[in-house]
Amino acid sequence: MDLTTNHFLFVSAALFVIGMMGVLTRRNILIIFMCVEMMVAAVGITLVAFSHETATINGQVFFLFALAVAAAESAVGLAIVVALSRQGRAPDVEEMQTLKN
Amino acid sequence: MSWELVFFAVFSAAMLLCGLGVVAFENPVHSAVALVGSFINVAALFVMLGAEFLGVLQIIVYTGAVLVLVLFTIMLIDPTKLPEFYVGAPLQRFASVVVGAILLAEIGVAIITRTALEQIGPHTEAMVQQMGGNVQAIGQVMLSEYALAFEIASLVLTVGVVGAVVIGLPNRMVEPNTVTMSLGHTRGSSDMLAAGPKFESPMNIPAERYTAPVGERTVVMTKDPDAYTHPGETSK
Amino acid sequence: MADLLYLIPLLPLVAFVINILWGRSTIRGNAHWIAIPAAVGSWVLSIITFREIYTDHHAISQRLFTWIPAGDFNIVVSLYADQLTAVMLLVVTSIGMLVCIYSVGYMHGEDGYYRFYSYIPLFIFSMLMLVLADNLLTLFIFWEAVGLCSYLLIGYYFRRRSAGNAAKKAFIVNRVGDLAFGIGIMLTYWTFDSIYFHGEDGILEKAYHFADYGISEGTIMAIGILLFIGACGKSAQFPLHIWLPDAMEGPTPVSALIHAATMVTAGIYMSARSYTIFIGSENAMLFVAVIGSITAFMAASIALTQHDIKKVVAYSTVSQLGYMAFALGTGAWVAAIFHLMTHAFFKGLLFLGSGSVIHGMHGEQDMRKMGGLRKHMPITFWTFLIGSAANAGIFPLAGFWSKDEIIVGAWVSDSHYGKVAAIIGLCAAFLTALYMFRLVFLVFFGEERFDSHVHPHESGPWMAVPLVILAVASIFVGFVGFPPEDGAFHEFLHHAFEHVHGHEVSMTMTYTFGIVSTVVALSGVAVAYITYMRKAINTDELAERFSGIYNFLYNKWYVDEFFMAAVVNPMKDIANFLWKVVDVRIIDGTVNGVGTSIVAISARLRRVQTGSVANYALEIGVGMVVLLGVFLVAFGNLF
Amino acid sequence: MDSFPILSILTYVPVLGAIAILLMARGESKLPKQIALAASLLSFVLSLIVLFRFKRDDTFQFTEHHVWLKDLGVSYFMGVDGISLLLVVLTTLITVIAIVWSWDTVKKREREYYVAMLLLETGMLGVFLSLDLFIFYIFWEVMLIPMALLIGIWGSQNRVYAAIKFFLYTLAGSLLMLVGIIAMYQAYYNQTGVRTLNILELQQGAALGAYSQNLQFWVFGAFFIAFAIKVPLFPFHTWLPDAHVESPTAGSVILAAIMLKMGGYGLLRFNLPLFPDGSASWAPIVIILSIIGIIYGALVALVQPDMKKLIAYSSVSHMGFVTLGIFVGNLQGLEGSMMVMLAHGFNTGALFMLIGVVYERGHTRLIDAFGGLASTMGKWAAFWLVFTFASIGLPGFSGFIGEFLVALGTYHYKPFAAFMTFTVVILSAWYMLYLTQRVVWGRAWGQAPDPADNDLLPEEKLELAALGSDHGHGHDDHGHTAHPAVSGGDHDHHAEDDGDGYPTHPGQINSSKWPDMTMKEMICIVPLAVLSLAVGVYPKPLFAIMEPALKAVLEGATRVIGS
Repeated sequence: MDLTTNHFLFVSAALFVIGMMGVLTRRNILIIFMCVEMMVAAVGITLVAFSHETATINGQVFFLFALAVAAAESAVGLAIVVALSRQGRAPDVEEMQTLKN
Repeated sequence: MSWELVFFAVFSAAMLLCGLGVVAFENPVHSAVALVGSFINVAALFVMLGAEFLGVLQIIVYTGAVLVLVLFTIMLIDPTKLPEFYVGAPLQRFASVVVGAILLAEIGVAIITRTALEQIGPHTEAMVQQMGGNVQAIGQVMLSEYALAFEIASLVLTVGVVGAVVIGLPNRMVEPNTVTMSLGHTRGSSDMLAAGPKFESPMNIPAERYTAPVGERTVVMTKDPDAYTHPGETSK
Repeated sequence: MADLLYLIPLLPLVAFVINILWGRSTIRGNAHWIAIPAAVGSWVLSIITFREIYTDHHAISQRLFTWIPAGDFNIVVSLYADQLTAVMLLVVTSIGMLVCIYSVGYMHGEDGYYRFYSYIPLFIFSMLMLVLADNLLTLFIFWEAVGLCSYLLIGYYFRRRSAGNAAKKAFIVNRVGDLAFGIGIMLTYWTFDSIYFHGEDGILEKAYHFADYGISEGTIMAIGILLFIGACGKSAQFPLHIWLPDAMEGPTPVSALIHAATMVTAGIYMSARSYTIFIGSENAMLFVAVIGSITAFMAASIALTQHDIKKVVAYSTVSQLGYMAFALGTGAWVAAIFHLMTHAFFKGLLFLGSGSVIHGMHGEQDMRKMGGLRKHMPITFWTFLIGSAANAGIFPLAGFWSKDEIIVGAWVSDSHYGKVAAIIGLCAAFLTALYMFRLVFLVFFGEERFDSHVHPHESGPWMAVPLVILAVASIFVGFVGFPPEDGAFHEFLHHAFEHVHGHEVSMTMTYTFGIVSTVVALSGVAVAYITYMRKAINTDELAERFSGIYNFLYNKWYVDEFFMAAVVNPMKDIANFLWKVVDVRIIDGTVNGVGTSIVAISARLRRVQTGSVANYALEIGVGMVVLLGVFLVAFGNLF
Repeated sequence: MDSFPILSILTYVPVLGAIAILLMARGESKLPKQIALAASLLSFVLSLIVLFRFKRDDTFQFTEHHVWLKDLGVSYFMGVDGISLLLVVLTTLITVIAIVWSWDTVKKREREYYVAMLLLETGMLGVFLSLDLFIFYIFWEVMLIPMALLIGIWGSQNRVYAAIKFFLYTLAGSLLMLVGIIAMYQAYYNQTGVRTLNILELQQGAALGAYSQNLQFWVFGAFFIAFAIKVPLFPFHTWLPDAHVESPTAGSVILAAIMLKMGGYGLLRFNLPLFPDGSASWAPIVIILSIIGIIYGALVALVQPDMKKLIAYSSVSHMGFVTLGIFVGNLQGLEGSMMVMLAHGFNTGALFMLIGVVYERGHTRLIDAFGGLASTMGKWAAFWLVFTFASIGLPGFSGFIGEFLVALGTYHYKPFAAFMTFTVVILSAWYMLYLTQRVVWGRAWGQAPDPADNDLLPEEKLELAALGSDHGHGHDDHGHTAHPAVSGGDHDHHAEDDGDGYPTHPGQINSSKWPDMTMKEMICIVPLAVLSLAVGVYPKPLFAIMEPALKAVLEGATRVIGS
């Protein structure tokens, strides 16, 4: 049995779902944050795997962009957490319900 | 069974285990450390796929930069205010597990039933070599074919950084027990004026700011239309 | 002359345009100096035209312009004058001219004087175009246009609610006829591929030989009946006559011109113009005859009980129009037109005369408040007497000749109904004499019943001269039809009815009927004399004893009430139902219901917004699962 | 001249005007209306140039064709034929009139008002001129927004409801149309492998049978509902009374005179040529709905208490003739519906303006509030009568020709249908004359009852008795017309009391001091009156323009319907 793209895809799917479970079940914003990063990494694996499969470089480039955006996003997200903590509020998703109704 | 497969199994197992750790650890610091582990393994998988540059980048950006940032953030948070472990509603947890399982199954089915392209394997080798390595290949593509996207990405990054700085800045220093009201705003001004000392006309205020004590509070009147705090929400 | 035919209608049109544009601001009280020359000019030109047709025995036509070129439906407005038209031209322009002159005295100082002298030329123009039309649609246009003038003139005193209502009623009732007329025109077009009267392809030829063109008799009958229903509206035939008595709200000269002499005869003219259609179908003829005789009798009976002088004359008009209609229906085409002509003169005279009475009585129209006016207004009296006698059909005045001819014509016609019609005609003739002389005796004889402050006076020359002219005409115009069925008038007019095969009427029959109708008319006069002069019969007592009949007659056979209850009110109820229930509740309710139900659904869906990020993320997850599932199911091997 | 893009210019001149207003006009100034008038006039003049240079055949002329999105088959394609030309000229003319009308009546947010007006004009012109479904659809939607704003901002009391109703109704229809457009686009592609939205090519496809019967049926339905709402055809008409009643006068005029025509235009331009089979299967439904609409609108108009609503329902009735004429499948019907569209544009537009005149003086539209206006506003009453009779369909005015031709065409289709249709000659006379009787005729405010009136109410008789006998049977020479106050307010003996007199019926408002038509009002009304009369008397030029185009449309469609 050779190593095929599908192997990578399965692994990436697993990582993605693990990350998703974290996002869905944890209350700590920071953890959710990390889980999102994990999901991004999972997608990255898929992209690179396909890039490898099709013998093109585009998938890698895409992931590079994803990385850049993820970095920006994490910077902003963490800043929000800091701002929250400065207001004396917990980084708890259940406390933030201003979108309700 | 080739060595490749063995390495793959080891890396991916470690990656998934660390991932599970991220989700499962109660302490955010532990989660962060697990994330580092996971990402290192992801980087390893990248290298296996012939994307050395991305692997390196993964480690530099995530483990080197982002995670340090996360850890700093964790340190900034008041540990007594850490939330509960899981979300409250049991239905949410249950549904999440079900959705996750189904999604995994669906992706699995999709991967199995996909009509795979013929070439599976590191075929980029030759091309990459020709270009003088993976880094060079990416660089070449990114600065030619994807030049515009590249510029946009850098803009996004810049904006993100600026945004982070703005959000992270401490609030403006506001005197406690002070109500700021703008003359540009209509709401609030009449009742505040009725309660406080009579001004000739609010529009005739000579200075940029006019401060007057009203009961226990201080009313600051300014011509800045955006400066306004509601009486009920005096800054602490 | 052929090239100048257009001038006949053009002159009044010009007068109208001048008066309507500048009458209010500059011309004002001099408006008649625009209208009268135009009317006189038309009259002169009409006489010239008549002479030309009379001497040359052929029709004149003049093409004006293409009006509607819609594919095959190509309508050219052109003028066509044959013998029938020539007679009508003379009638219209003569009466029109005399009314214009008369109105100078009658309408003097009225508010909106210029309006009167704009509408009257407009009417004359429209009526002339109507009789000059060479196809059904152009005829229809001016048919409607005279209706418009009638509307405007009935509503001349627009501050009176009754005038406005009468005008409205006249227009709407006419429109009922127009509906049938319009449908008739469409049927004509799709049947004959033409709506032109004359020529090889004209409807007159085609209708006469309808079988050769594969047209069924039923179609011909349908066209005939539809056209005649149209004529019923305009010519006030039962049951569409209800507008004409109300139309007396207009100034009296208008009643004389439009509602007695000309416009109301348009229906008769139109039926006569399209006579071959009627010839083609016995049933259509029968329909016309029955309606005509009913009208003649009904209106005469109603006229007996009315107190308003103009109402009596108006019902008399309806009755005489009925005569004309049953003359048409029994195939006495020439007689119908002959009666149309004589009637125009004596009925115009009667209306102008009653206008003179009303004028002299300061607006009083109730005959119970008149009496003994003979001394106060002699010219009016004598002329009115002549008109009444003519109307009653007393030898040798105009009405005698024409009415007698109609009755003879009905008697000898092929139709089985002809004899019935002739007898009804004789009955109506008796009633005519009765109500006409009832009017004369009540108004001009007996004691003076008017208030002391009313001082009746004779009218001035503007009004008197036309009365005298018309009286002279009423005496002599009948002789053109002598001897019956063979007179100069027949000689002239039968060219217009070339497909009519006349009946041989023996001299015996002519004399017999002449004597019978004279006796009938004189007995009517005698009864009127006994009742109203000698007071041998107490009319009030009579009315009380036969109160059922009296009320039936006095209330005009309850036709108005019937229409109100059977048509107008139900229509309004339906309209209200459609508006308040169908429109507002059902349709708009559905539309608004869609809106409110969306709002209601949204109010429920709002609860999905829990505000919890985890829930939102879960929803995204569910969406992803579903989408992926759909892709897998639908596209099987998407990847 | 062929290369000169006159159509685009006349379409976009108003937009340029709107931009100019936005850039140049600041604060209180007359500039917005001046610019608006100039732009609309320029557009009008250009449309007249097109009218006079138009060759009377069935081709599209002054065409401009630029490929826009090549892969999608979208092009910028404009052109006129006999059908659209007349509507374009009508549009530019009515817009000029509407802008003149707004000169002194619109007082709030003038700048925005004229911008909306000009954008509306561009939208409408674009709809009539575009020959590519893509830009057609864009213009169709563009036109919607300014109209909704006109109603919603410058309307009367219940304006927001009316604006939203108008907007949603029309939008619902146009979304269906979008679905139809896409379906047809796809079907054409499937058949020919060419992606195009060019109407002419799609028509050729229709002629070659590119669309299946089933597809035609459904796509026809989608288009039809969009246009039926716009026309509006029963039962999609309920937005119309609200929109008319609430919108400002100029808005009502544009709505009645132009926007309603788009439905008819759309049916003529798209439904009939593109889906001959669909037309054949839908024709009975459309005809039945049209006839219901004709009678229904007339009947409902009969009982309206509000003048504008009455006219609005009469529009439903008149526009029923348009849809009816289009689907009876003969030339008379088609030409009739074109004539009805034009005539309705003149007549109903003018009637709305005339109602606007009294509305601006009395601030009410209730019929009961008026009475005897012929005494106080003579010119107004004269014009009112002219347009009343034009609207009734009196021959000699524009209304008759169209309605008669449609009925004639319908007779060929089914005699009974023509009979039902033609009953409207009675009903229209009834409701319009009823309205006239109550508003124009009768006693005016402060006039004493006329003793010669036979329909006096009991209280009026008492009133008259109280006035004394000298007014009852006057001593003047014209006693038979003894109405003491006939000559208006100056001889009115009540004028001595307080100068106002008294109302002649409950709910009446005082109209005795109202000025007659002003100069501006005359400028707006007179052209319409002249046109209405001219078209009624000598419509031949119009027939010459539209007949070739309509024949072409008919040839495509009758292959199926006529048989």
